[in-house]
This record gives sequence, C-alpha cells and structure tokens, in this order.
Amino acid sequence: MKVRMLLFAVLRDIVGADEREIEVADGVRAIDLWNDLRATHPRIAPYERPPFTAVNQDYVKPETVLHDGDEVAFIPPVSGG
Amino acid sequence: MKVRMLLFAVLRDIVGADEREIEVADGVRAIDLWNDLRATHPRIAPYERPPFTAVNQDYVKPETVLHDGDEVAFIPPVSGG
Amino acid sequence: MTFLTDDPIDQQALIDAVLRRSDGALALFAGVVRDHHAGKAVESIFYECWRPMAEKEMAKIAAEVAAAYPDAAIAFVHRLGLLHVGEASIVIACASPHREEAFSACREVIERVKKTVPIWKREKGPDGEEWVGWQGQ
Amino acid sequence: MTFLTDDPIDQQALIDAVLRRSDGALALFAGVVRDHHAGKAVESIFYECWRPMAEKEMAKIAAEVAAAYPDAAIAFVHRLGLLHVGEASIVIACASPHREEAFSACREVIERVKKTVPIWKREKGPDGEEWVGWQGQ
Repeated sequence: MKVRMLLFAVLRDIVGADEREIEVADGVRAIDLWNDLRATHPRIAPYERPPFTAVNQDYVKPETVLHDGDEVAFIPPVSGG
Repeated sequence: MKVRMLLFAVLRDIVGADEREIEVADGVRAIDLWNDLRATHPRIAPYERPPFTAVNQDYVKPETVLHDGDEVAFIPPVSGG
Repeated sequence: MTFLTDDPIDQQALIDAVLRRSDGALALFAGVVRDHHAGKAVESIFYECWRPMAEKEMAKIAAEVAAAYPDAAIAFVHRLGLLHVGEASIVIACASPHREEAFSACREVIERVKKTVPIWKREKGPDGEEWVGWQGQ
Repeated sequence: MTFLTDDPIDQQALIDAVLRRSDGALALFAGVVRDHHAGKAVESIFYECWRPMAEKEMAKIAAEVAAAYPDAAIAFVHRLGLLHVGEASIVIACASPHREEAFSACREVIERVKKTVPIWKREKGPDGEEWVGWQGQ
C-alpha cells in the first residue's frame, strides 16, 4: 500500500524534502516511518519519538497504524501565536 | 472654621446642590455633615454611613475629623468602566 | 498621560503609546455601552465624573499596576458625557514582552477603575433615565 | 471565518466582526514580533504554516472556546510570511456582555493556538536565521 509523508519547517530542512510518497507494508505504523528517517538523518537520530505526529490532519500517537492512502505528517513543536 | 462639601451624581440630585460652603465647629467629623444631610433628605435618611467619603480627594473613613478649608466629598458607589 | 476625554477614544493612539520594539504581546480591553442592563433596555449612558479626583485615582492606578507588572507599559482613557450603544467608555492598552503580564496588567486596571475612580453613569432607556447602582431610597 | 492571512491583520475588522449591541466588553490580544528572543536580537520572523491542518485546528479552537464561553463572540487571524519587529502575527478579538468571559475566551484562544496550530517561526537576526524551538540535534 502507499502512504504520503509530509515534513514541515525544521524537519523538512533536515530531511531535505517536504513530501514523499512511500510504498509500505500492511500494518506499518507512523513511528516505523520515523525510525526510517532517523536511520538516515543524524540530526534526528537521537529522537526515539517524533515531536508530533498527525494522520490525515489529526494529531495521533506515533504508534498509530497506517492505511492505504493515509497522509502522515511529522510536525516540529509549533511556535505560532 | 469653614469646610466645603461636594456632592456628586445621584447624591447631588437628591440634595439638590453640588457644593456647599459650611461653617462648622472645631472637631467636626465628615459623618457629622452626613448626618445633617440625612436629617433633611428622606432618601438618604436610612443610611447611617455615606457610601464613600473623600477629604481633599483621598478616600477616608467618615469618622475623619475635618480641618479649616477641607474639601469633603460624599460619593455614591462609582460605576465607571 | 491623559486619562479622561470628552471625545471618542482613539484606540490606535493608546496602542502606539504603549507598544515598544521589545514587546511581544499587546492586551487591549474596551468597555462598551451595551443595549441592556439588569433586564432593562438601554439606549445611551451619560458618564459623570469628578475630574480632579478621577485623574488622581487613575494616575495612582497606572503607577500601582506598573509597579506590580514592571515589564508592562500601560495606557488607558475613560470617556465622559453621552455615549450610545456600541461606543467605548474606556479603553485600556497594555504591552509587554510576554503575554502573561500584558493580560494581567490589563485586567488589573479595569478592576481597579471600577472600584475607585469617581465616575458615575446614568442610563437612559425607553422608560426614562436613572443612576446606576446606589440611588438612595 | 478566515483564520490565516498573508497580509497585515485588520484589527478593526475583527472587532467589527465580534461586537454586538448586547456586548459590554471587548478583549483583544495581539502577538507582535519583538526585537529579541532568548537573548538574541531579532529583526524579522518568517511564519510557515501547514495551511489545511492549521485551518482545521483553528476552527476547532474557535468552536471549543465558543462552547466553553457561550456568551462570547470570537474572531482571530494569524498572519503568515515575513514579519518585521512591531508587526502583529496574531490578533484575537472576543466580545461578551461581561468582561470576565471576554478576557477568559481571549486568553484561552492564544494558549490553544500556541499549543496545537501547525505554524512555525524562523527568526532572523544579525547573526543569521534559525527555527525557533525544536531544531533536532
């Protein structure tokens, strides 16, 4: 199945991409994608959990299981206001 | 000695004057002037103490003793803002 | 600082008076004439004031709230005379590097003004006019 | 309601949007770009946003705060893009018959926006640019 991963602000800068279409296995969780990112990006490697995770524009736990077509976003701590 | 009595808002309307020069005896207290007003104005007669009292533009207790030239004000509860 | 005015309050002037380059927060409060009070319709309010003492009390409030919130800059003006529904009777502007102080200072000013500043209002509605609050018996 | 804008925020439009004839109180909060942060000089801030989710979160905040303060009318807008010192990044206007609700609703909105709305700032100063808060390692 396919999911779309979104990255914002400093995370986008670290990873060097704002969006990725990813082919994943059934049962994959948001945190599994995060761990894949950690493996290749030293600046986030120390972080066992993403700052915030949203699936289809709702905040969720990173252990949330993804489904085909889901849009998963890793979100740095927000600083609006 | 002489003092000046000021009345505002509803108190001025009740008494029918906004200012009075009064000849008083030494040792007179603000509340003595209030009691004089009560004696002649039924709408305030039930009030043993004025709502607020100021002498020379400072809030004081109505038992405050007045001095020659003092300006004593009887002030209805304020409703600004 | 001018604390009393007979004209519509210039909100932007108050904001400009308080906001410094070091401020990240601006809290503003406006008291507005509303169309009802204690179950009665209101058309307008006349604000009467004992000016010299009101100015003195307002200066005292400004100084005391500034002392309590030293990072905040504070300005406020009360309007006097006849005001109609929707018009602001008081506007308070507080700026501060952080929002906590701006909100708290703003709130403190309005609470104190309502307690001690010698201003009184006479409400006018379809049934006539009367002083608000204490009216004797 | 429009929650996001790329242009300077029209504060008066927000006030006009909330103030009803029955309101006696208006509380307004503005977040402003200030000239320092964490000991560093700041010249400007770039606000980045994930628009669809930010709009969704802001609509949720508006609905939840309105439900918590049913007498209050609430409007707020966050500005995006490059802002300089003194410019407002967010303005929140809350009107209510009484001041307690207006203040509380206004405060509640800013606290929630700062917690959940996906907006991030990148500060620029004499020493360069950096994202505020979490930056990885």
